[in-house]
Amino acid sequence: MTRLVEVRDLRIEARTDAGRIVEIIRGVSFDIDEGEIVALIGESGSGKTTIALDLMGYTRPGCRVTGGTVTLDGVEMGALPESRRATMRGSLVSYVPQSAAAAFNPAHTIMDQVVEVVQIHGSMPVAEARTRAVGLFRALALPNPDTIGDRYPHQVSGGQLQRLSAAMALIGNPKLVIFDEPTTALDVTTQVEVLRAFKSVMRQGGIAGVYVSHDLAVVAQIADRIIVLRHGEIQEEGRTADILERPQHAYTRQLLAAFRPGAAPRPPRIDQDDAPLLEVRGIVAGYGKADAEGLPPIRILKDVSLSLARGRNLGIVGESGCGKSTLARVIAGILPAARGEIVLDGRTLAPDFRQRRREDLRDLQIVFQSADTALNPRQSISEILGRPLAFYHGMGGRAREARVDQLLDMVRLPRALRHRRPGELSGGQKQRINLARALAADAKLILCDEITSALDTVVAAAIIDLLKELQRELSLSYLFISHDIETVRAICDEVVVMYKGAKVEQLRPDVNDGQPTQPYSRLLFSSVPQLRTGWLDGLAQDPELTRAFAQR
Amino acid sequence: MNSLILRMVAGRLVVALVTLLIVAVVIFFATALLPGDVVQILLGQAATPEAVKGLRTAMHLDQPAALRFLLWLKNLATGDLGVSYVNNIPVAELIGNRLGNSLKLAAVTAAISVPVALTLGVTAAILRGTLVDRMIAVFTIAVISVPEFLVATLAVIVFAVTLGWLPALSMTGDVTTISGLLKAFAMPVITLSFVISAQMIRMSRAAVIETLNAPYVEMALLKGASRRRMVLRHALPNALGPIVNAVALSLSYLLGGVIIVETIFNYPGIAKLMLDAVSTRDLPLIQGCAMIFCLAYLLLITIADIVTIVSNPRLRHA
Amino acid sequence: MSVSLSSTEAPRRWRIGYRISPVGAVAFLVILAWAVVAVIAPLIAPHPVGEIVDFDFFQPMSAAYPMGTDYLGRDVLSRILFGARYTVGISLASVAIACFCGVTLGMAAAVIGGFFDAALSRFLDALISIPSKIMALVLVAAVGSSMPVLILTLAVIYTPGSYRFARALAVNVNAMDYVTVARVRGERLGHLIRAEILPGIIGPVLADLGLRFVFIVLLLSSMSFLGLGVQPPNADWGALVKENIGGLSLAAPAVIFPLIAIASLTISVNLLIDNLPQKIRDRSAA
Amino acid sequence: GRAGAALAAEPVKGGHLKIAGFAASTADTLDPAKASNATDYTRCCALYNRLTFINGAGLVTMELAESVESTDAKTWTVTLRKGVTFHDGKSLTAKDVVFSLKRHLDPATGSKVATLAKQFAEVTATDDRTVTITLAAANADLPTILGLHHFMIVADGTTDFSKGNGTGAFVLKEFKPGVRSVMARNDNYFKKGPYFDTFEYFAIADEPARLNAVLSGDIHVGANLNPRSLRVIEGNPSIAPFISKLGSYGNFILRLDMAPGDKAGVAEGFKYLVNRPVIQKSVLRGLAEIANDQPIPSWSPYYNAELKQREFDPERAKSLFQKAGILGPEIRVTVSDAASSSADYAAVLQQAGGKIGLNLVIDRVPADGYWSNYWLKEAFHAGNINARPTPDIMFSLFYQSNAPWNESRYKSPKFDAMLLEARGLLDLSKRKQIYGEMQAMVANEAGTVIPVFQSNLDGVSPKLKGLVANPLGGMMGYTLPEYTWFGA
Ligand SMILES: Nc1ncnc2c1ncn2[C@@H]1O[C@H](COP(=O)(O)OP(=O)(O)OP(=O)(O)O)[C@@H](O)[C@H]1O
Ligand SMILES: Nc1ncnc2c1ncn2[C@@H]1O[C@H](COP(=O)(O)OP(=O)(O)OP(=O)(O)O)[C@@H](O)[C@H]1O
Ligand SMILES: [Mg+2]
Ligand SMILES: [Mg+2]
Repeated sequence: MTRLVEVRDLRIEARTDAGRIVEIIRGVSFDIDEGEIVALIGESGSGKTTIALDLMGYTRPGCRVTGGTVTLDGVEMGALPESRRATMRGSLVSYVPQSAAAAFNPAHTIMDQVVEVVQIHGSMPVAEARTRAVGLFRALALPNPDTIGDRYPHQVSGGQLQRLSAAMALIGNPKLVIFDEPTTALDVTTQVEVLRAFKSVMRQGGIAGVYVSHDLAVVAQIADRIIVLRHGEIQEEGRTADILERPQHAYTRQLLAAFRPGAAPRPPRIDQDDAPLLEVRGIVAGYGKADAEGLPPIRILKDVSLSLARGRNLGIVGESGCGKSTLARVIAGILPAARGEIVLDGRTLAPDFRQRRREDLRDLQIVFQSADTALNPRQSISEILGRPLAFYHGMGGRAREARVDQLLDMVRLPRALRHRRPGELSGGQKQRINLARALAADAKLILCDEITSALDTVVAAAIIDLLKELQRELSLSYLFISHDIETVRAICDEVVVMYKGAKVEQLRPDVNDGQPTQPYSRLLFSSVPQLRTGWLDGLAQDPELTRAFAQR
Repeated sequence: MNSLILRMVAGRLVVALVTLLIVAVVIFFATALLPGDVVQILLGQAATPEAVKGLRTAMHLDQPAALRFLLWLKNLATGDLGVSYVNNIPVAELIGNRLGNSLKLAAVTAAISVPVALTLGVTAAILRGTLVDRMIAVFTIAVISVPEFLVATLAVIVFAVTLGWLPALSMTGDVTTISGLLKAFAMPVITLSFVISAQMIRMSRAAVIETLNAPYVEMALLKGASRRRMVLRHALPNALGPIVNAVALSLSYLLGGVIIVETIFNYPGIAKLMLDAVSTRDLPLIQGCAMIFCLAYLLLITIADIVTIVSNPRLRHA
Repeated sequence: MSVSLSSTEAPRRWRIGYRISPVGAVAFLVILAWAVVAVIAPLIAPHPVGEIVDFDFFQPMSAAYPMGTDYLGRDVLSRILFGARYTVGISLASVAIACFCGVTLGMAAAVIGGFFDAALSRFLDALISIPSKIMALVLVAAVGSSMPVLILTLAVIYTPGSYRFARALAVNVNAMDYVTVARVRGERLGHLIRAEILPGIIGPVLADLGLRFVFIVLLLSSMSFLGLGVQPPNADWGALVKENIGGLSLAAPAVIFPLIAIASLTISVNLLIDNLPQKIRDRSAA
Repeated sequence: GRAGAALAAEPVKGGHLKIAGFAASTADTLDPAKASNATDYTRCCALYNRLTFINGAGLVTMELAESVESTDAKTWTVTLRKGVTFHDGKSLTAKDVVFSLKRHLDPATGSKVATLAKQFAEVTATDDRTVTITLAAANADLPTILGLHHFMIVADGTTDFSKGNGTGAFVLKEFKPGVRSVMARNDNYFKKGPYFDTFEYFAIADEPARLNAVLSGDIHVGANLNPRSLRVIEGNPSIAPFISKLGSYGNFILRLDMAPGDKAGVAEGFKYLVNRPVIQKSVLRGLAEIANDQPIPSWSPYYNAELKQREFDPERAKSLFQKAGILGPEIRVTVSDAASSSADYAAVLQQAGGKIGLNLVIDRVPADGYWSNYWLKEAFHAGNINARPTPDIMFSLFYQSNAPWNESRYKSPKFDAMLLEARGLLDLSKRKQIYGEMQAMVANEAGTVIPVFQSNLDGVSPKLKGLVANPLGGMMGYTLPEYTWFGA
């Protein structure tokens, strides 16, 4: 096996706008052989994305390489002129960005962007690239693989976009693919298919990979080796099985321990007779200009009803693209429902948030799935977090500053971050800011759309603990949208399983011990990856079920 | 998508008519507010009260203004722009010829300056912060800081008087050869390009820079795109809305705003016609010219608006 | 070495709280110098603005008349110094008004949308379609000529363009998720346009402002020829160029120096805009 | 000298003459009655003829008329020249003359000389070649009046003037108002000439552009150049100056019926305060003659040379103003680009005023509409008067008590009586004496301050021969196309 990547004593630092130096990567060295898949795991903000990008000879604005070398396929990237680097990017090494939402150009169709790599490098005829792209779409379990490429980025769901960006990276037949958290927005069933697709494509092409992830179970399935990072330094490195089964470093052990918090059963309901905080009845909603009956041409939600009691949590799980985010947007009033009723705290809310009262808006906060697009890139973190404080609570001056610091502490972020802009944060850091902003409102109900998907196990566990603690203190309620079924089960009193815009079933801990009965739910639950190498390869799903639900 | 644009164009057409009507009313009454009327101005120093009264009656101007306006509107509905008060020539005839000239000049200027300006603007954006960028900035501002009449006069002094390469005047009426036409157009086109390019250069630079920071441009870089491709294919389409608006605003100047160029190069265009009409209070002619300008402007900005929407799928599918 | 450098530099920057580029600083100084000149012109001008100091005209530069004399034999230097009041003052005031109104309305139209947007857009389209000559003449006839009227006229003439451009920019920003987040928070129009939209369009908007400033400086002189503007014997710089245009073929300083004055001001304004001081967010000690 | 040399050379036929005037607009007309500026006059002079012609020396000669005679200055007999035809082939008859003269009385014509024409009590065709004009009152100047541009002879019954059907030296080929006109030589012309094959006229409103067009050889005549351009012209072999002394002037008008002009001594004070040499040298660059607050120039046969020239005397002005009590408060003078150079005149006045404590504020108003809205209306404002061929016309238009354009509202029954008396006199020396006295009255009593008479500067190609200045206006009284030719 020949060596593909050689990283030696890499040092990268960032400069804040006051000229203060922040060391991001402090002397990292590792190698990757051809066809080998190496996972980078570690704390959110530890420098995984930074290293991954540097493998492509690129550092984000504000950062610069201060030492060390990166050698890719025998050439030292740092010594190359920009034009030569450009010829390598996409053809030799390609990248699946952490935030797919931000990586797609809103002005072009998805297909145009997927085949662009091939166009740039002229490595294959465009027509052939399109066929190949459709093949990849199918392999990645995307719905309507033949036509999804004609849509624009804002017309597909978060998870769909993520898979599309993976297709974009794989289409050019590179020697090395860098996956930066490529399955964070995927439900487990889809994830299984996607991982399989990754593995087969990479095995066929002898493609090496760097797989950045915090999901240890996924890493266990796909990686040959694991590198554990923290604070910009390598903590431990070794074969996947070794790391997972015999971790040496204390931090690695911590990471593993935090994986999948035991589903501590929630105390039984005491306030059974309490009026529900949120009731959603018969929601029909979708996209496009409404027809004569007021119904949208693209109907996403088909008669969804659910209810949530005060101080309780409701989880929503379901396939990527089934309408979870749409449901959250409908409840928040961003996408007014065509039919149905939303009742919060006994009051019927107007379908459009513009007609809602200010208190209602405060009481119901939504955390957008994509933190990248939901944070104003022009505002500093303290402005972003300070605004709801000033707006809802009239906080100003020192009080507000102090509360901002508190919020940062709560989401486990250093206070020094407050001066930065979203562009200067890591993916997981942005996600936490996004959550902290919703917390700042002191709402009664928070709609959490994938709020831990970009977080390592330790931080994610801390965030979950935080949410629980807040709930205990303030009797908050959460509507918890996530693909991470274990986490959902860990904190939710009830779980709604959705499929193609409809509620399949509502799982309650007191019914059937919280186990699913519907076939789709069973498939979903059985697809949760295990922290065991080879689980994926050995996974034998009920063929009948898979067939039934493969027509997405 | 096509149906959306059709719907929008249709809607705009209706709105444009309303806008035109508003403009007509406003201009009519603004002109009425102007001191002096056509008769006084025609008679000039000879405007004794009885002479004024006599001529007014003879020209049927003693009817109430509102009635004359309605009459004018009625004729307009049948496509008749009326007859000039001053020389009894149909307004359409007066405008027709000169509008053609103006459009010719505008088209040539636009054809040259729009691509050049956008190229310069985008180049400046690509090379932001470099010496080239700064040079382009200083140069464009310096160029528009020089008043138009000075650029024109200087061009005449250099190219016509001193070097004798080009004619000092651009009367294209007698020009028959292509090279003659080129010569006649050269100086007005250059002068006008100087005037309108700056806005396009600066605005396209600013708009492109704004989008160059977007993460999808970074992604394009990671796909191996050249700087050119990043700017042209990824940044530019997202900056198109503001850019076409800047272009539309710049081009709208080419009809009504070219008065100085028309005067100095003696080019018989519509801007001077309008000015004449205002100074003689020739209401039908003022209205006619104003309608043309307004129409041209509405046309340009409607195109700009459509491009804005078409270039942004989020708006297009809204 | 680099450590010591950054540690000596850093505190000074923090005190100001802004990072200033040298180009921007020079541009700012030029503008400031002209503003000062505008105020103290009577004290420093060697001659009264209307005084015919020499029977000859278009005199070259000399010790007595450092910038020569104009078409009437008046001292060009003095006229430029006095002209600064009008060019700097009126232009800055009207461009500020035009851009403030245009940009605010443009953002508001983009955010509110619907009927408000359509009505405002059409209204301003109609406004822009009224020839500025008619507008200026009507205004002089109706309210007479005075500085406020002049400033307002110039502002009115340039507001629609500013509006269009700002609206086109704001429409794109308005489609972003973070604006939706702010709206869902219940934010009012004022905050939406100031904090969410404006920062995203400020670059192009300022560039637009810089250009409009140049246009206004030049338009000002046409206004005086329409009788709405600076009254003789005073003249703004554009008018100085215009009245001395006859000296162009004689390469008279009387036409060149006002031009240099205009260019120095307009280029400075635009360079300052391109190199505005940057507020430093990170105030924490290293 | 110039004129003599030009006359000596033998005219050559041929060539295409290009002239650029200073103004053209849609108001351009080929109707002589409506003609209002150099553009119209030049075209009309090429297309039509007058009964009489005022030559370079200011003397009346005959053109279409063979003779214009009267014994009492009241009834005049005009005998027409034989063999004159219009461009359309019709020959000239008395009917055409009657039609052409009577038109001015109809308000619908919009004639510029309706006031002058009012004295035509009767105009009749005695026979084919004789016209009898009976005046309301005796007027010895009728032959001169008939030499005015507006009294050009058009064909009987003409209503559409866009064809330019006259008896003149050129035949119209193309006419686009505000754009240009092209004419060709009239080969049936009753006089010698013209010499050019064709002649094109248009306007370049921008003065530097007009000058540059002559310099670059694009045109042969650039009319009405700025005196300041003399410096460029003089050093340049491709252009020659053509200067015409005219009786036109720019003035300041103090209405005697409004403050501050209604106070005794104020108008007189301004007459002392205006620094004529500065205006002559600085504003008009020497292309001017110092005037003496009265409208008759020194080259007029009626000029009163005895009248003492008023000098610049600010101290005297100061004491007059002090007496009138106008020092201190703001005094507004309305000027405009419509009255050419008036802002500069005012600047000179303001500067002198500032030294004696006069707070003169200049109010520049739009050129657009100046004549109908400000002129004659403001208390203190600028005017601009074109030369008139006789003192009678001048005085009756601007100084007679009930004159329509009595700028300063000068009212003097004595003056009115003298005007009437002189008008009827056929005796030249007697008229000269009365007019001389009237000049003194205007200079001392009227509210008009007339600093200088302006000369006209045309820039012409050195090729152009046969130029003779004419007091009626620049470009040889606008007849340049007919009388000049291209030399070698
Ligand atoms: N421009 C910048 N200025 C200062 N610090 C920066 C800048 N860009 C990134 N950082 C910091 O660098 C660190 C590494 O960022 P990176 O994106 O590589 O983290 P990551 O390991 O990918 O984290 P995550 O899992 O959350 O995506 C973070 O702590 C981040 O805050
Ligand atoms: N603006 C739009 N126009 C048309 N279709 C859209 C639009 N936005 C989303 N969709 C479609 O609606 C469906 C539901 O999207 P939604 O974002 O609610 O999915 P999701 O359940 O949140 O999925 P994920 O887990 O991948 O985020 C998807 O199939 C998506 O393609
Ligand atoms: Mg990352
Ligand atoms: Mg989603």
